[in-house]
Amino acid sequence: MPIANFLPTNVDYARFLPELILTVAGVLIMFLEALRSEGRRTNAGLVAILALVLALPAALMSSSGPAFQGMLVIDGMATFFRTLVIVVGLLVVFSSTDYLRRENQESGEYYALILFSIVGQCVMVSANELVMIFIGLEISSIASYILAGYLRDDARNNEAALKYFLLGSFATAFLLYGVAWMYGATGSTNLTEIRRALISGAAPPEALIGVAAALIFVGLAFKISAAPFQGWAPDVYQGAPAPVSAFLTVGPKAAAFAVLLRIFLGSLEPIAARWAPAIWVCALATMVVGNFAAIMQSNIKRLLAYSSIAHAGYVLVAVAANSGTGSAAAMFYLAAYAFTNIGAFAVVTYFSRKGERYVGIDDFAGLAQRQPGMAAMLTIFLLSLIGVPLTGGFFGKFYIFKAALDSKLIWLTVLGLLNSAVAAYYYLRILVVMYFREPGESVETLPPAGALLQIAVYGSAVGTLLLGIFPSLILDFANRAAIR
Amino acid sequence: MPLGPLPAAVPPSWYLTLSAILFALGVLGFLLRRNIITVFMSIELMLNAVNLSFITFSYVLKRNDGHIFSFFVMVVAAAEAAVGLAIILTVFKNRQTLEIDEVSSLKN
Amino acid sequence: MDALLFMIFAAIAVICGINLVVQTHPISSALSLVGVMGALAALYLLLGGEFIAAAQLVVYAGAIMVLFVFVIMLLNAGTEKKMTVRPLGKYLGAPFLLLFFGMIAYMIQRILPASSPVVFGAFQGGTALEIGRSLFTVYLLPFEVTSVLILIAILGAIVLARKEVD
Amino acid sequence: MQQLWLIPILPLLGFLLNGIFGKRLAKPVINAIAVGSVLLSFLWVVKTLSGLGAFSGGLDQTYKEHYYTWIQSGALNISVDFAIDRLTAVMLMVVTGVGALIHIYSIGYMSHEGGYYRFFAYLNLFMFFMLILVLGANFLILFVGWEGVGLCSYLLIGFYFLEKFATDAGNKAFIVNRIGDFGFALAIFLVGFHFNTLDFTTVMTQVKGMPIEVSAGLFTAISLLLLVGATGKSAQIPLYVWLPDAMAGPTPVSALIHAATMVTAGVYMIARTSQIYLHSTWALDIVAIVGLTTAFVAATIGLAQNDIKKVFAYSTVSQLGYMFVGLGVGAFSAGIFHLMTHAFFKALLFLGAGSVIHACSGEQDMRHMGGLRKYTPITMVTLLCGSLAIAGFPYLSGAASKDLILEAAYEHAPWMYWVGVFTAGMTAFYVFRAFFMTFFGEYKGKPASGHGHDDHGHDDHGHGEPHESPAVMWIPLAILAVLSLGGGFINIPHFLEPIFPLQEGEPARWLEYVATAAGLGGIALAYLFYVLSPSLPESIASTFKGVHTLIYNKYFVDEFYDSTVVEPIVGGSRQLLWRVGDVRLIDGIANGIGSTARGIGGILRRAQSGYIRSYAAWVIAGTVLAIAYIGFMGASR
Amino acid sequence: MSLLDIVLFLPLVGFFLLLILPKQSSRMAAMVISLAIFVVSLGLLMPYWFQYPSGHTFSTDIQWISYPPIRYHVALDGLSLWLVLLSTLLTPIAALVSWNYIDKRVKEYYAFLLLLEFGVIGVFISMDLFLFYVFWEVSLVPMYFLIGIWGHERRIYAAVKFFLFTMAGSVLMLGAIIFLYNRTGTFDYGQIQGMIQTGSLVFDARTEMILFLAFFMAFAIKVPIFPLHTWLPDAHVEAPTAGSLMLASVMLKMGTYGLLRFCVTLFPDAAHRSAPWIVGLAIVGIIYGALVALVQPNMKKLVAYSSVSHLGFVVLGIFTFTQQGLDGAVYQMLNHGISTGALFILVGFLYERRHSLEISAYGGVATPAPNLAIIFLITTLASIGLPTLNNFVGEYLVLQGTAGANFGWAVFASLGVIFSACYMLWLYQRTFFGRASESLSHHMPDLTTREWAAILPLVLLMVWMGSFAQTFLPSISVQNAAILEQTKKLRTERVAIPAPQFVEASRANR
Repeated sequence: MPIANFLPTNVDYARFLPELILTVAGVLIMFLEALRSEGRRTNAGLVAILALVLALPAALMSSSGPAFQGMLVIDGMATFFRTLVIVVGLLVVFSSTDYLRRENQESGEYYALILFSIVGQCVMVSANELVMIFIGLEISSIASYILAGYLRDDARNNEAALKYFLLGSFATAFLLYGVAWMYGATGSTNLTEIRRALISGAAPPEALIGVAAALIFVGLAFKISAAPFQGWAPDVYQGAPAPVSAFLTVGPKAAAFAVLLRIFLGSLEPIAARWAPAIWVCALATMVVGNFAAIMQSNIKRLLAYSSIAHAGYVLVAVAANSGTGSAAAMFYLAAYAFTNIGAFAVVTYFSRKGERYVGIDDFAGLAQRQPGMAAMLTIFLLSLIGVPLTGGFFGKFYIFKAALDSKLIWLTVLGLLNSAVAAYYYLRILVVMYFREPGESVETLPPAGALLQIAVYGSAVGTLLLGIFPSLILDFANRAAIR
Repeated sequence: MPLGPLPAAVPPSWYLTLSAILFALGVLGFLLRRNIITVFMSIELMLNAVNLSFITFSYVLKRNDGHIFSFFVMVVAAAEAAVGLAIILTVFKNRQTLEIDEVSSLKN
Repeated sequence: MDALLFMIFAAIAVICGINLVVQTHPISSALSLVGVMGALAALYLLLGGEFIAAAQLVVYAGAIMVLFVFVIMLLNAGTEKKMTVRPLGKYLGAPFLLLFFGMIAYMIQRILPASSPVVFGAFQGGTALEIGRSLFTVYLLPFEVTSVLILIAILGAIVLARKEVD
Repeated sequence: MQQLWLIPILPLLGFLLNGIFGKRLAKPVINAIAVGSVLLSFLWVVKTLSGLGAFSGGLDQTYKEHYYTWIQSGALNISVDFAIDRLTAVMLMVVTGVGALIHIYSIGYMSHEGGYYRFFAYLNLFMFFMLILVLGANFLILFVGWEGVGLCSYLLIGFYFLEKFATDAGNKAFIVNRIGDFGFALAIFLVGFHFNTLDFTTVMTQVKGMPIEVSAGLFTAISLLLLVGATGKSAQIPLYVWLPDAMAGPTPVSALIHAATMVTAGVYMIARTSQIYLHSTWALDIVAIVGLTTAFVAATIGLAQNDIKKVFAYSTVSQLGYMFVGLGVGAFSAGIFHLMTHAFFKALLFLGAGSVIHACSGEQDMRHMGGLRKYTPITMVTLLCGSLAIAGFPYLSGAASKDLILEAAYEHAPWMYWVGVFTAGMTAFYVFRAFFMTFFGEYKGKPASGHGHDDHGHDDHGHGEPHESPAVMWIPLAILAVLSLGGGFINIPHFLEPIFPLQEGEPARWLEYVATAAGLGGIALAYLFYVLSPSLPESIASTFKGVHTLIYNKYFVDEFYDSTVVEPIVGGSRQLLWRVGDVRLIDGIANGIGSTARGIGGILRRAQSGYIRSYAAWVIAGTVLAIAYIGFMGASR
Repeated sequence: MSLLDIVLFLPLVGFFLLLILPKQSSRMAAMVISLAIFVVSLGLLMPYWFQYPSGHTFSTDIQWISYPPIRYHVALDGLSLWLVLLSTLLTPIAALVSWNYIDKRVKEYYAFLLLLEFGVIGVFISMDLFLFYVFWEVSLVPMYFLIGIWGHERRIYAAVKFFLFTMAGSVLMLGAIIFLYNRTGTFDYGQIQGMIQTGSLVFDARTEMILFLAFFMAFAIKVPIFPLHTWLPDAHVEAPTAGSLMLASVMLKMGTYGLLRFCVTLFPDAAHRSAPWIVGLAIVGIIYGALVALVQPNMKKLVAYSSVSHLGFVVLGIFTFTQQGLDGAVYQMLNHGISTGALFILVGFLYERRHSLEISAYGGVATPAPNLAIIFLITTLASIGLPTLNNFVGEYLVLQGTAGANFGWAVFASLGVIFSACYMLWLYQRTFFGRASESLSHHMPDLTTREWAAILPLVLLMVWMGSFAQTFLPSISVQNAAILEQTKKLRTERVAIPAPQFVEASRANR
C-alpha cells in the first residue's frame, strides 16, 4: 500500500481540531512566557480561556467518524466527553487565576499544563486504539503530576506530586501489562479489532482476555480512584493546590471513565458475564470506603476527596449496569458532578485563604453570615452532592439507580441508596458549621472574591441547577451518545 | 517448565515467564525499597518487563505492532523519568531526604 | 543455540533484577538495572526486534539510566539505613505478589495456546525499515502526539526544577 | 315546628354574652342575662310542652325536629335533631325549673365572689349542654351534651382555680367521667356499626322488632358498655369517687349539677335506651346490683362524714343508686320519678346547706355548727322539709318514689328490697344527724372564724354571728320545699305509661309500712344520738373502731385506686416507656447506627496510613482479586 | 396555567422576592405575600363549593423531562384541596407568630418559610411520582434550616436528626419509584394506578410487599409511626414556634397523605395484608404517645408526643379500609393541623413571655392572662376531642370505622382518648391554675392584638369544624370512596368482620 493512502486528510485534521487548538495555544503560551519581561503579569490565562472557548465549538461540531487510520473515532461519546473536559478546563482556569495570584505563583506554564492535560484527556476519550489511550492517559497524567506539585516550595504539594507520580506510574505499569496481554490474546490493540476477535469464531481463550481485562481495569480503576486502588486520592487531593484538586477530581476521572466505558461496555461487552460482577463488587467497595471514611474527616479538602471517591463508586454502579442507560447515566452523572465539585472546590479555594491555612471544617464556622453569597453557592453544591432534587447531583443519582434497576441490580441499588443517605451526614456537617455556628476569628479577614473566581463559582452553580431542573439539556445527548 | 535436555529453541512462553518474573521483581522492589529513586527504578523494571511481553507477543503474532507499542512505552518512560526525577528533586529540596516513608505527612 | 542464548541472558536479567531489589545503594541498583536492560536488548534481538533492541540501549540504558545516575550523584543519596518493610507491604503485598505471579505463570503455561519455539531471524517485522513504515503510516498520530508528551516533560522540568523567579 | 332549638340556644346566648362581655358588665345586667335566659327557656319549655299537649294527655309518641346534617360518611348519617317525648318532657321541666331556681339562688350566694360573670357564664353553658343532652334525638347528640355537661362540671368544680384541691377535684371528675365515656363511646360504635344509624327512634323500633333471644350477646355488650358510661356520669360503683370531691365547687353547683341534673343523666340515658336493656335481662340485673351496692355503700360512708356537703354528696350517690335499682328491676318510670323528686329535695338540701354555710361564713364542718335554729329559722324549716322528704316520711315526695322502687325491687327479688329498706333507714339517720348537728345544741363556731377550706371569702362580714340568708336565697328554698313536700303527687309513672308500661297488680301494702318505719326509725335514732345524748356516737365509734375508721375513710377506695391505677401508669410511663423505651431503646438504636458508621470510618481511616508502599500493597491485592474474579472465577459463570 | 399553578409558584416567587427586598421590609413583605397566597388559594374552593367532583380539578399536565418521561402534572382533588388550604392558611399565621420571636437573620427566615410553603403545596398536588419525590425532598431543606438556625440550644442535633431520619426513609422510596417506572414506563400516578386497576400491571406478592414497605418506611418516618417517632420530640422542642407549627400541622400530614394517596392505592393487596400489624403499631403509638406525653416536664415535648398519639388515629383510620375510617383519618389530618398548630402557637406565646418551656416554670397564668387561659383551654378541649370541637368528629369517625373493621382495635384505640384528657388537663392545671408567683405575673401580659389575630382564626375553625363538619366532609368522602374502590379492586381478603346474622333478621322484621 502506497504511503499516500496514509497521509492525513482534512477530515482527519478537522476531527482532531480541538486537540490542535489547545496544543497550539499551549505552545503559544510557552513562547509568551519566554518573551515575558520580569515582573509583568502574564496574560497566559487569557490565552488559555480563548483557546478553550475556541475548542468548545470545535469539539461540539466535529463530524463523527474515524480519524487517522482509526486511531481516533469521533462519536457521540467522544464529543460528549471532549466537550465536558473542555468546559471543565474552562471552569478550572477561571477558578485558578485568583488562587495563583494569591499565592503569587502565577505563570504561564500552569495554564499550558492545564491545556496539555486536557489535550491528553481529549485524546483518551476519542481514542479507538490502546496506543492512543495509553499516550493520552500519560499526557494527562504527567501533566497532572506536575500540576499536583505546582507550588514546589510547599511540602504538601511535593508530597502529593510524588505520591501521585509513583503510584500513578506503578498503576500504569499494570495497565500496560494488561494491554500487552490483550495484544497477545487478540492480536490487536484496536478496540474494534478486539471486539471482532472476541465475537469471531476463533475466539481466544476467555481466561486470557480475562486477565488482560483485569489488568487494564486495575490501571483505569486507579485513575478513577476506585477501591482498593483509592489510596492515593485523599492524600493527593488534600495536598495539591485546591484548583488543581478540583481539576484532578473531575477531568482525568471523566476521561478515565470514558475509556472504561469504551473498553468494557464496548470491546469487552461479549465477556460482560466475567467483568460485570467484579465491577459490582468494586462499585460497592468504593461507595462504602468513600462515604464511611469521609464521616471522620475534619479537613474539607480531604472530605471532598473521599466524597469524590464515593461518587466514583456511584458512577461504577452505572458501569456495572452494563447497558445503554448505564453509560448514559454515567455520562450525565460525570457532567453534573463536574460542575458541582469544581464549584465546591472553588468556594473552598476562596475560603481557605493564602497558603490554604483555613481548610478545617471548623474554620468555616459562621461563614454564612460573613459571606452569604458564597455560602449559599456552597450550599447548592453540597445539596447536589447529597442528591437533593432540583440539583444535577440528584438527577444523576436517580438516573444511575434507574439504570441499575433496569439491569436487575436490586441489591446494589438498595445499598447505593443507603450509602447516599449516609453521605448526607458528612455534607450536612459542613452546612451545620457554616450556618448554625457563630463566626470564629478565621472568617474576620476575608478579602472579596475576585471576578474570575466568582464566574467559576456562579457558573458551576448555574450548571448544577440547570442539570437538576432541565436535565434534558444533557440527558438527551447522553442517551443518544451512549454506547449501545 | 519441561525439564530434561535443553531443546534447540525455547517456546515463547519462556520469554513471557521471564517477563512475568521481572515484572514481579519490579513490584517487589517497589514494595521493599525505601529509597525513592530505587522505587522509581523498580517501576522502570516493570516497564521493561512489559516491553519484553510486547516483543514476544508480536513475535508470536508475526506483527510489529508490539514493537511500536514498546517504542512508545520507552518514550513515555523517558518523559516520566524526566518529570519524576524533577519531582524527586523538589521533594529532596524540601525535606532533605529520599526515605520514602518520611514522605507521609498527608494522612488521616 | 537460541535456547542457550536465551538461558544466558535470561539468567543475567533475573540476577540483575534480583540485585536491583536487594541492593541497598541506589547506584548499584541503577547499574543492575542497566544490566537488565542490556540483557533484554539481547533478547529483543533474538525475537527479531532489531530497532527496539537498539532503542533499548540508546534510550533506556543510554539516556534514562544516565539521567538516574546523574540525579543519584546530584543528591548523593547514601545507602538506606536499614531494610524496613511496612507491615502492610509485608503481610498484604508479598503474599499477594506471589499469588499474582502464580496466576500469570499459570496463564502462560496452561491457558496460552502453545506456539512454535523462538528461532532467531524467523520474524523480520522488527527492522528499522518496517518499524519506520508503520510508525509513519498507521501510527502516525500517536507518533506526533508523543511530541506533546515530550513538551510536557520539558515543561515539567522547567516548572519544578527552575530557580525561584523572585 | 316548635322551635325546640330555642330551648338550649337561649342559655347559650346567655353564656356568650356573659362570657365575652361579662367583665365589663354590671352585676344586675349579668344577673338579668343569666337568670333571664334560663327563665326564658323554662317558659319556652312550658309553651312547647303545652303546645304539644303534654299536659293534656297528648305527646304519646315522639315529636322530632331536624336541623342540619352534622356528619355524613358512607351509610352513616348523623344529623342534629331534637326530639321530645314524655320522658324528655319530665327531664326538661326538672332541668329548666330547678335550674332557674338555682340560678336565682346563686345571685345571692355568689354575690361576694370573684369571677361573678364567669360563674354565671359557666352555669348557662351547663344549662345549654344539659338541654342538648335531654333533647338529643340520637346517641351522638346525647353524647355531645353528655361531654359538655362534664366539661362544665369540670370548670365549676375548679371554679376556685387558685386552690389545688379544687382543680384536682375538677381533673378527677373529668377523667373519671372520661373512663365512663370510654364505655359509652364503645357502645355507640357498636350501635353505629350494627344499625348503621344512631337515631334513637329508629334503633329502638328495630330492637323492639327483634325477638329477645336474638344476639342477646350483642345487646348485653351494648347495655353493659352504656352502663359503664352511666356509672361514670351518675357516680355509681366503681366510678363514684369523683362526686364527693366535686363538692369543692360552689354550693349552687353542687345543687344543680351534682345533685339535681347532671348526675342523673346516666339514669336518663338508661331509661332512654331501655329497649336495648330489655333485650338483655342479665344486663338489667347488673344495673340493679350496681345500684343497690352503691346505695348501700354510699349510705354507710355518709354515716360518718362531718362535712355537711360531703354528707349530702354521699347521700346523692346513694339515692342515685336507688334510681339504678329502679331501672334495674324494670321499673323505669319509678326510677325517673325518683329522679325528679330527688332533684327537688336534694337541690333543696344542698341549697339549704349552702345557706347554712353562708350563714357560718364558709364553715362546712358540722362539728363547728349547731344551734343555728335561733339564727336561721327559714333555712331550718326548709331543710327540715327536705330531710323529711329524703327520709321517706309518708306522703312526701321522697317516700312516694322510693316506695315504688322498693316495691318493684321486691317483685324482682325480695333481698334487694330488704337491703333497700335498710339503706333507707341509714339515709334517714345520717340526714337527720346532719340536721340535728347543724341546728340543735349550742353554736360551736369559733367567733370570727373566717373561712373553711374552700375560701369564697365573705370578707365583708367575717364576724362570728351566723345570720339568715337574703330573700333571693330563701325564696328558691321555699319553692323547692313546697315541691319536695308535694312532688309525690305528680304522677310521673302514669305520665310515662306510653313509654314504660306499668306492671299490673297492687303491691302488698306492708312493703310501704316497713319502708316508712325504717325511715322513721332512722330519724329517731339520729334524735337519740345527736340531741338526747350527744356522747353516744363517740363511744360507739370507739367500740367499733375498725368499722368506723373504715367508713370514715370511705373504705380507702381513693387510696386503692391511686396505688393500683394512677401510680403504676404514671410511674411506668416515666421510667419504662419514656426513659427506657424512647430514650434508651429507640434513640439508642438510632445513635447506635450512627456510631457504628463512625466506627467503620475509623477503621478505614487507619488504612489510609499515608505510606506510598502500603497503598501499593493495596493495589497488588486489588489486582490479584481482579484477576481471580475476571480471569479465573469468571470461567465458572 | 391554572389557578393551582399560581398557588404553587407564588411562594417561590415570594421566596426570590424576599431575597431581593431589603431586610427591614421582609417581615411585612412575607406577611403580605403569604396572605395574598391564602386569598388566592381560596379560589380553589370554587369547584367544590356547590357540588363534589370526584375526579381531578385544576389539572395541569405538561412535559418536564423528555426522557425518562417525567411530567409536571399537578391536580387537585377532595383530598389535597383541604391540605393545600391548610398550608396556605398556616403560613401567614406562622409569619405572624414569628413577628417578634425572630430577631436575627429575619430575611432568610421568612424566605425559608415561603420556600417551605412551596414544597409542601407541591407535595400535596403532584400527580407524578417523580415530581412528588422532588417536592418531598425540597420541603425538607427549608425546615432543616428553620430548625438549625433559629432553634434553641440543641438545635443542631435536632436538625441533623430530622434530616437524616427523613432522608433514610425517602431514599428507599426513590428506589421503589424507579422500580415502578421500570415496570410501567411512566411516573404518572394516574396511569400507574390505572394499570393496577385494569390488571395490566401485576406484582407477585413478595415484590408488591417490598415496594409497599419501601414507600411505607418513608411515610412512616414522616408521620411518624410508633417506633420511628423519636426525631419528632427533638425537632419540635428545638424548632422555633413557626417551625413547630409548620412541622406539626403540615409536614407530618405529608406522611399520612402519602400513605393514603400512594401506599394504599398502589399496593392494595400488600396494604391489606399489612393492615393488622400497621394498625397494631398505630394503636401502640396512640397509647404510647399519650402515656409518654403524660410525664413530660417540657411543654413542647408533651405536645409533640401528643402528636404521635393523634396521628396514630389517622393511620388507624386509613388502615381500617372503611369509609368512616378514611373520612375520619383525613378529617383528623386537618383537625390535628388546626388544634395542635394552635397549641404550639400558644406554647410559643408563653415562651415569649417567660422564656422557658418547662411546665414547672409556670403556674397560675390564668390570673394575669385570662384571655390566654381561655383560648388555651378551648384548644386543649379541642385536642382532647370534646364534642362541638373539631377533633371529636375526626376521632369519632375513625373509631366508628375501626369498630366496623374490628371491634377489638376500637377498644384499645379508645383508651387513647382517656389518656389524652389526662395529660392535657394536667398540663393545663399545672400551667394556668394555682396562684401566680410575683415574677410570673409581672412577665405575663395578656394576649396582644397581633397574637389575637394569629390565634383567633384557628379557634373559630375549631368550633366550625366541630359543629358543621359537612362543610368539609362531602368532598373528602367522595375522594375516599374512590380510594376505597381502588383498594377493593384486587382485594384478596377483607379486614372487616362480617355483619352478624341478626341484622338480616331485623331487616326481615321491617
